[in-house]
Amino acid sequence: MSKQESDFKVITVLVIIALFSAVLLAYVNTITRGPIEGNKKAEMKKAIAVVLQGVDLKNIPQMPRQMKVDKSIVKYFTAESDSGALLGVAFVVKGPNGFSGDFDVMVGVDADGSVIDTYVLQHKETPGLGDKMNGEAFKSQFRKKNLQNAKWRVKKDGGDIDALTAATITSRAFTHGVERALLGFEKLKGNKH
Amino acid sequence: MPENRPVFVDSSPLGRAGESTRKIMYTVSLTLVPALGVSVWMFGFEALRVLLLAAVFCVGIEFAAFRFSSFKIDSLDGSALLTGILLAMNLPANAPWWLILVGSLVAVGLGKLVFGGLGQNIFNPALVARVFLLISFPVQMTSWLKPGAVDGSTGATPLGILKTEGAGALAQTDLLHLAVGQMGGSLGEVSAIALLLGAAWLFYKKYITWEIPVTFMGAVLVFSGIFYLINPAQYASPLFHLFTGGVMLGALYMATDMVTSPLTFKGKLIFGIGCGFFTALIRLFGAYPEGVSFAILFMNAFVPLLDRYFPDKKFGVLKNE
Amino acid sequence: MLHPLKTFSRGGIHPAYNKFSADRPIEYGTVPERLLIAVNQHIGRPLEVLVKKGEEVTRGSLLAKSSGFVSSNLHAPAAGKVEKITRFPQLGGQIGETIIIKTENPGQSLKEILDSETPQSLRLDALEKEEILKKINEAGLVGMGGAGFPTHVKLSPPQEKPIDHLLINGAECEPYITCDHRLMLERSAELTRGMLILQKLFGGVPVTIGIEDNKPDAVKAMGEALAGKRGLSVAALETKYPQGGEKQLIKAILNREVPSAGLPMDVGVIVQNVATTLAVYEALVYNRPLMERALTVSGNLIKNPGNILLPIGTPVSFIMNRFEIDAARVRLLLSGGPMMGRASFSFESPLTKTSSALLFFDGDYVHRRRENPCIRCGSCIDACPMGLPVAQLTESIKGNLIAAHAKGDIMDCIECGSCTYVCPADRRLVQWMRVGKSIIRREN
Amino acid sequence: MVQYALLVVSAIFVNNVIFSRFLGLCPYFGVSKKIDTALGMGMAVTFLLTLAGSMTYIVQVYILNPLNLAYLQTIAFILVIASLVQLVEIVMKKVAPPLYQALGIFLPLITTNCAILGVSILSIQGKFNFIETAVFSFASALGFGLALIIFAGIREALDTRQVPKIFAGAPISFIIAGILAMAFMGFSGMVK
Amino acid sequence: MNLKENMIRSFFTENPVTGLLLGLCPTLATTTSAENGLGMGLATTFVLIGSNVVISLLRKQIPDRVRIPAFIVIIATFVTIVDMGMQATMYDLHKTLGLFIPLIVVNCIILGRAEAFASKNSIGHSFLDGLFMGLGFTMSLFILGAIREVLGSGQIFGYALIPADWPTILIFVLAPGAFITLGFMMVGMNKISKLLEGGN
Amino acid sequence: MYEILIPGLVLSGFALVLSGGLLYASKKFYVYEDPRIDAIEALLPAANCGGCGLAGCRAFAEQAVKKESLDVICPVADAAAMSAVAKVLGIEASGADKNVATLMCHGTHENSKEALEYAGIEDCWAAMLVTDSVKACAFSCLGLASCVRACRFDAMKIENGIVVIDEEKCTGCGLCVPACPKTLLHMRPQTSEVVVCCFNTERGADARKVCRVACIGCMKCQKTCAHDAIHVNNFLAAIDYGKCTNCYECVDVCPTDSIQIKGKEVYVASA
Ligand SMILES: Cc1cc2nc3c(=O)[nH]c(=O)nc-3n(C[C@H](O)[C@@H](O)[C@H](O)COP(=O)(O)O)c2cc1C
Ligand SMILES: Cc1cc2nc3c(=O)[nH]c(=O)nc-3n(C[C@H](O)[C@H](O)[C@H](O)COP(=O)(O)O)c2cc1C
Ligand SMILES: Cc1cc2nc3c(=O)[nH]c(=O)nc-3n(C[C@H](O)[C@H](O)[C@H](O)COP(=O)(O)O)c2cc1C
Ligand SMILES: Cc1cc2nc3c(=O)[nH]c(=O)nc-3n(C[C@H](O)[C@H](O)[C@H](O)CO)c2cc1C
Ligand code: SF4
Ligand code: SF4
Ligand code: SF4
Ligand code: SF4
Ligand code: FES
Repeated sequence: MSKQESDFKVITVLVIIALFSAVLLAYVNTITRGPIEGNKKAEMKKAIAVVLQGVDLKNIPQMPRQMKVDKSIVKYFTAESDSGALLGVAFVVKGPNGFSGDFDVMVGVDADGSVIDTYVLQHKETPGLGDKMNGEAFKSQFRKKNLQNAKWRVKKDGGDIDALTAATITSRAFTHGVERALLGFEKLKGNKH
Repeated sequence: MPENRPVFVDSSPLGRAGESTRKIMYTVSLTLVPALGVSVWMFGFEALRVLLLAAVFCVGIEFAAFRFSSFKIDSLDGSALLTGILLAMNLPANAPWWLILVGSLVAVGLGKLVFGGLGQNIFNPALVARVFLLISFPVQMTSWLKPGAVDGSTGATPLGILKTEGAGALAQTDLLHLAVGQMGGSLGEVSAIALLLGAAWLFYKKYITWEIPVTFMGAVLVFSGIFYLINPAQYASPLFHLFTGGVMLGALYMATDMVTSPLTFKGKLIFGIGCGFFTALIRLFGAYPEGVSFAILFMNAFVPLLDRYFPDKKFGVLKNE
Repeated sequence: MLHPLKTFSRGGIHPAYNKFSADRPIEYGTVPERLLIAVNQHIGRPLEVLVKKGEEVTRGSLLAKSSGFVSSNLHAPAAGKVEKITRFPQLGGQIGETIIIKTENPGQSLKEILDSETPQSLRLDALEKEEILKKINEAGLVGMGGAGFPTHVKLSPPQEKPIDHLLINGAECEPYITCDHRLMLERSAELTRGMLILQKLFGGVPVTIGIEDNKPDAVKAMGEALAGKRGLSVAALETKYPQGGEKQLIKAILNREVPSAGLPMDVGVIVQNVATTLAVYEALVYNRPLMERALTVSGNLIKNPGNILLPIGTPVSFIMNRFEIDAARVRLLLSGGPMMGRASFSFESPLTKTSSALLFFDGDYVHRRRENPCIRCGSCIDACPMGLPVAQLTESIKGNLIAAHAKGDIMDCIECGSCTYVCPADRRLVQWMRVGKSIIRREN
Repeated sequence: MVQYALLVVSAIFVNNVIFSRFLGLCPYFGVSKKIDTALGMGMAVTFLLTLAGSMTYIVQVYILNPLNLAYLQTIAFILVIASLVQLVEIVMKKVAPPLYQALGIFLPLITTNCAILGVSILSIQGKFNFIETAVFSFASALGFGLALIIFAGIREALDTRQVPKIFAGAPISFIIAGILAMAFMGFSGMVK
Repeated sequence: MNLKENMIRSFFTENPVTGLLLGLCPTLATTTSAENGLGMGLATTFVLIGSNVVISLLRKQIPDRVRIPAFIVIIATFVTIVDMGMQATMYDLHKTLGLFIPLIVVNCIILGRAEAFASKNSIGHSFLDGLFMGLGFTMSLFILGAIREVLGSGQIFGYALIPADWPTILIFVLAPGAFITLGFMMVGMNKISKLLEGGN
Repeated sequence: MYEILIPGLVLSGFALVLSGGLLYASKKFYVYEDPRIDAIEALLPAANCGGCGLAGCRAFAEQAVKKESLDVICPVADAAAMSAVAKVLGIEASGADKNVATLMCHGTHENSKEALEYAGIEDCWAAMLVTDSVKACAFSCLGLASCVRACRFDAMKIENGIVVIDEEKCTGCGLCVPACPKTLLHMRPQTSEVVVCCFNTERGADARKVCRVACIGCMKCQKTCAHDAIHVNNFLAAIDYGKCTNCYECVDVCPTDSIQIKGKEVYVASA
C-alpha cells in the first residue's frame, strides 16, 4: 500500500509542519493579543459603567487596587472627582461558597456607602436557578441598601434579602459578597479619613 | 372416532398457580389504600385530586400509546395505574395539574414505553418522573401543603428544615408524630405506619421480600447513626431519618419494584444497602434535602451488574467453582 | 412424625394434589383388539425391529431387539398377528415407528393371563450379579418413573463410581397420579423382594424407599413390610413438588448434592422407581419381560377415576371406552401428570412403558393465556429446585444470546415445571429451557 | 488528605466526566456494548489519563508558562497525548503482550478522546499542584470507568428486552444516559 | 458530486452527530441555547474546512507513517487560531463555550474527515466536504440548542416566548436534558433520513 | 522576533523529540503483524470512533484479518472502502445466478387441516419439542415463522399457515434454510419455475388423507417429463433444476396440484 519513507524524511516533515504552525500561531497571537486584552478590560469597563451608574467615571484607574476584607482579597476601582473626592467605588468581590464554588461579583458603592448596582462577572451556578442572580428582580433589592439600613442576611436566616426561589445558597453567597464590598468601603473610608 | 375439535397442546406444565401480572399490580395498588387514606385525611381533597389526576393520566397515556401505535401493551394490566399512584405519592398535595401531566408523560413515556413497556424498563418509572420534576420544577416540587391546613398554606418538610436550618430546629419534633403522619411532605411521605400496614400484606403474599426493605432501612440507620454519634448537634437522629421523607415509601414500595430491582439474594442485599447509603449520603451532604429517589434511581443502574456478578447458589455447584 | 420431615433444601412448590384415585385399587385391564407398540420407548439407541408384517407373535416374543448397550428390548404383551409397521403419533407428541398387532384374544382379562404364569423359586443368596443384570436386560426394563432409561445400564455403574446407597422413589409428587401409591399398598411384599434383589446387586448396601407424607398409609405399609430386613428402611418426606426428582430425593434423604452436570452415581447413589423395582422382581421371579404397567386414569372429565393395569400398546381410545369418557368433551389429553406430562393430540396413541397416567380434561382446565412480558418478579427463581436464574436464562435463550457461562445452567434444568407453574406472566419457561437445551445440543 | 478525598468524590460523582462535564462521550457510547470491553477501556483510560495529566502538567508548568507560550497549550498537549498513547501502545505490545491484548486495542480510541485532553486542560484551569493533578486525573478516569461499566451492564441487559425499533440502538442509549445523569444530579452540591 | 445528494448525506443520513455519533461532547455540552450551538458549530466548521483544505494540499507530501500526528498538528493549529480569534472578536460567546473550543482538536469528525476524505481528494472537493460536514454538524447543534433553549428557558435567541413567571422545564438546559433531547432528536432525524432515502 | 522564534523552536523541538522517540521505540519494540492489518487500517477512516462496536479502527482490522471475513460493518466508511477492505481479505462477492429460497409445502389451513390447537411458544423449533406437527400432515410447514425471523432481508412472511417468499427481496443468502426444523426450505435458481410443493414421503393414500395437495408418488410426472428432470423417490417427486426446461408438462399431469409454477401458484386443489 504505502511506500516506506526514510526516518529522516518522516521527522523532517513533521518538524517542518510544527515549525510552520508555530510561526503561524505566534503571528496570530501577536494580532489577537491586543484585542483580547482589550476585551477583558472592556468587560471590566462595561461592568463598572453598570455598577457605578450615574457616577462620573472620568478618573478611573486602568488597574484595580487590592485590599483585604474578611481575610479575602477584594479588588476595587475608585472613581474620584478631579479634586480627588471619592465619588464611588466598584468592588470586585467573591461570592463565597456558592452552589458550585465561588463566583465574582462587581458591586458599585456610592459615596455614602450605599449600593448602586451589582454585576456578576463570572460564575458556575446552575442555569435557571443560581444564574437568576443576574436578573433584575433579584438585583433591584440591593440598590440603595447600606450597612445601616439593612440586615445583610437572606430572610431565611433572619435578614432582609429575598432569596431566589430554590437558590438560597447562591443568594446567601451573593449577599455575603455584597456585604463584603460594603465593609471594604468602610475600611477604605476609614483609611481616607 | 368422531370428528371433534382439535385438542389443546402446550408444553408442560399444563397447570398454573393462578398468579397473574394484573393480580399482582392491583393487589399492590390496593395495599396503598391505607397510606392514601392518611394523605387524604391530612391534606383533604387536594390529595385526592393529585391521586386521581396522576392515575388517570398514566393509564390514559399508556392506553393512547397502545391505540395509536403498533405497541402491544395491555394498558389495563395495572402497572400504569400503580405507576400513577406511586407518582402521586411522590408529589406534594398542591401539585398543579400540569406538573402531574408532565410527570405522567415522563413516567410512562420516558420511564417505560421507550424501553418497550412493562418489564422492559431499567429504571423505576415513577422515580424517573419524580426526579425529572424535582430537577425541572424545584419550586413547585418543594412547596408542601401543611398537614391539616385548610387555608392551603405551605411549609417545609422536616428534611427541608434539617437541610436549611440544621438539626437544632427539629428539637421538638416528635417521632410518634412522624410515624403516624403528622408532617408535611408528599402524599406518600406522610404516614410510615400506614405504609407498613399495606406492605405487611405484600410480605404475606410474597410479592415483596424482606431483603431490600430491611437492608435499605438498616443502611439508612447505620450511616445516619454514625454521623449522629459524631455530632448530634449538627446531624439528626437515625430514627428521625427513618421516619421522615420517602424512606418508608421507597424501601417498601419503590426499591422493591420487581422490574427494576435485582433478582438474586446477594444482589438484593447490595441493592438495599446501596439505596440506604446513598439516601443518607445525599441527605447529609447533598444539595437536595431528600435522597431516596436519587439513590434508588442510581442503584437501578447497577441491577444488571448485580444480577450478573452476584448469582444465587445453584444446586450441585460448589461455592469455589 | 416426631422429627421434621425430610425434604430438599431450596425451591419447590405446592400444587393442588388432586389425588382422586388414591383409594382405588389397581384393577386388571383386558387385552384390546389392537396393540400399537411404539418401537422406541426408552432413552438410548433405536431398536432393531425383528418382526414383519403378517407375522404371528405370542405373548413375550421379542418384537425388537436392543442394538447396543444403552438400549432396551421390546416384547409383545399378547398373542396376535403383526398387521402393519408404520409411523404413528405417540403420546409424547412425536410421530414414531409403531408395530400394530391385531390380538388373538381381545377382551381377555390380564388377571387371567398373569395368574397363569407361575413364579420360580428364587434363592437370593444363590444369585449372581451378572445373572440379575442379564435378566433385567433381557426383560427390556426401563425406568418407569418417567425417563425410560434402560435399567440394566443404570444398574451397571463404572468401577470408579462405587455405589453405597440405593433409593427407591416412592415420592409420587405429581398431582393426580396414584399408581405408585397403590403399588406400595397392594404389593409391598413383592416390592420388598425387589428391593432385596437390588440390594444384592450392590453387595448389601442400604436401600431406602422415600415416600411423601401425603401417603401415610403407604409409609405405614412399607414400614411393616420392611421391618426386620437388614439395610432396608422407609423415609417419610415432606409433601412438596418435585420431591420425586432424583436429585431432590437424594438431597432430601441423604443430604448429598449431585454435582452440576453429574449423575446420582457421582455421589454413590442409584435411584429406582417403585414400579421399576417391581418389574425387577417380576423379571427375576417370573422371568417376565416388561409388558404391562399400572397407570392412573383421572382428570376433571372423569366420573370414576382409577388405577388400572394394562398391556403396553393399549390405545388411548380403549381406555376412554372403559372409563366412559366422552371424546367430544376432551380438550386436553395428558400423558403423565400436569407438571411434567405431555399433552397429546391423538386418541389412538398407545401406552408406553413410561406412561404413569392418562388425564382427561375439558376446556375449563385449559390455560390459554399467551406469554406476557417478564416482570422479573423472581417467582420462577424462588420455585426452581435447581436454583437456576430462570428468568435471565430464558430471556437470553429467547434473544438467542446464550452466554457461555449459562450453558451449564440450562443443561441442569430438570424440566420439573415449577417455574412455569408460578410465573404470573404466563411465560413458557420450561419450553424455553428446552429450546435452550436443543440449541446447545445442536451446537455440540 | 481530606482535600484529596473530596477531589476524588467530586471527580467521580459530583462532576462526573460523562454526566456532568460531557467529556469522552464518543467512546462512551461506542465501547459500552459489552461489559468486558467496557472494563478494558475503563482501565486503559485510567492508566493513560493519569499519565497524560501528569505529563501535560509538566509541559505547561515547566515549558509553556516560563516561555509565555500558554496559547500553544492545545497543540502542545495534543502532541504529547498522541505520542504518549502511541508510545505506550508500542512498548506494551512488546513488553507485555497479554496486557496489550486486554488493553492495547483501546489505546487508539483514546487519542481522540476529549476526556484526556479535557481533563488535562481542566487540571491547569483548576490551578492544581502536581499531586492534585495526578489525583484529579486518576479520579476523573475512575468516574469515566464507573459510568462506562454501569452503562455496559445496562446495554447488555437491554439486548434481551423488547426496545421498540425506533428507539433501539443510539436513541435509547442517550435516553438511558440522560436518566443516569439525572441520578447523578443527586450528588450535586456535595462537593464544590 | 451532486449537491443535493451531498446535502442530504451530510445533513441527515451521515450527519456527524445523529448519523455517525461523532463529536458528541461539544454537541451536548454547548447546546444550552441556540446561539451557543450555532457558535460552536460554526467554529467547528471553520476548523473542518481549514484542516480539510490544508491536508488536501499537503496530502502528497505527508509521509504515511506520521500522517496522524501531522494531521493533528494541522488541526490543532486551526483550533488555536479559532480560539484566539473568537476571544478577540466574540468574547462573550467564547466565555460560554469555554473548554470546548480547544476540544475541537479531538472532535472525531475532524480527524475522521481528514483521513477519510481530505487525504484522498482534491482541494476543491475537500473544501466542499468540510463545508457540508461542518454545516451538518452545525445544523444538529443548532436544532438541539434551539429545542433545549425553548423547553428549558422558554426563550429562543434570548427572546422570551412565555411570561417570565411561568415555569420552564429546567432539566433541558441541564446535563440530563442534553442526553434525552439528543436521544429524541435522533429518532426524528432517523425518520427523516429514512424518508429521504426512500424518496430517492 | 523572539515572539516568533521561541514558539517555533519549542514546537519543532516537540515534534522532533516526540517523533524521534516514537520511531526509536517502534524499532526497538518491533512486533511482527500480519501486513494486511495495516493495509486494512489504512483503508479505514481512522475516526477511531468505536462505532463498529470494536475498540477502534485497528481492532476492526485485526478482527477482519483474524476471521477472514467482514461480519461487522464500519458505520463511517463508505461502500467503496468496505469493498476495498474485502479485496484485501480476498473475499469476492459471488456473481453466480441468483438462487432463491423455496418452500416445499403447500399445506395451507385449507389443504392440511389443523390437527391440534398449539398454545406454546410461537417458534417452529420450540413447537417441535412438544409436537411433531400442528397440522394433519406431519411434514407440513408449521407456520410459526422461525425462518421468517432468520431472514435479514424481510423476504418472508406467513400467510394462511405457510411461508410465502418474496423472490425479489430474497438475496439468496440461505440463512433461512437451516432455520427450518422441518427442512422445508430449499434453494433453487430463480429461473427454474417449476417446483414440487410437498415433502411428504408417506404412501400416496396416507399422504392424500392428510393434505389435499400432497404428492402421492403416482409417477405420472416422471413418465411425462421429456427431459428426465423429475423423479419420484419414497413416494415424493423431486425436480432436477439442472435439467428442468420450464415446459410445464408435469404441472399439467399432476393429479393433486402438487407441482406448481412459481408466480402462478394454485393454492387450493381443484379436487
Ligand atoms: C442540580 C442542582 C442545582 C442547583 N443549583 C443551585 C444554584 O445554582 N444556586 C443555589 O443557590 N442552589 C442551587 N441548588 C440548591 C437547591 O436548589 C436549593 O434547594 C437549596 O437546597 C436551597 O433551598 P431553598 O432555596 O429552596 O431554600 C441546586 C440544586 C441542585 C440539585
Ligand atoms: C443421556 C443419559 C445418560 C445416562 N447415563 C446414566 C449412567 O451412565 N448411569 C446411571 O446410573 N444413570 C444414567 N442415566 C439415568 C439418570 O441417572 C436418570 O435416572 C434418568 O435420566 C432418569 O431420571 P429422571 O426421571 O429424574 O429424569 C442417564 C440418563 C440419561 C438421560
Ligand atoms: C421433577 C421430577 C419429578 C419426578 N417425580 C418422580 C416421582 O414422583 N416418582 C418417581 O418414581 N420418579 C419421579 N421422577 C423421576 C426420577 O427423577 C427418577 O428418574 C426415577 O425415580 C428413577 O427411577 P427409574 O429409572 O426406575 O424410573 C421425577 C423426575 C423429575 C425430574
Ligand atoms: C412491589 C411492586 C412495586 C412497584 N413499584 C413501582 C414503583 O415504584 N414505580 C413504578 O413506576 N412502578 C412500580 N411498580 C409497577 C411496575 O412494576 C412498574 O410500572 C414497572 O417498572 C413497569 O415496567 C411496582 C410493582 C410492584 C409489584
Ligand atoms: S423446569 Fe428447570 S428451570 Fe424450571 S423450575 Fe424446574 S429445574 Fe428450574
Ligand atoms: S416468574 Fe415469570 S414474570 Fe416472574 S421473573 Fe420468572 S419469568 Fe419473569
Ligand atoms: S433468509 Fe436469505 S435465502 Fe431465505 S428468504 Fe431471506 S433472503 Fe432469501
Ligand atoms: S418453513 Fe419451516 S421454519 Fe418456516 S414456518 Fe414453516 S416450518 Fe417453520
Ligand atoms: S467529541 Fe468524541 S469523545 Fe468527545
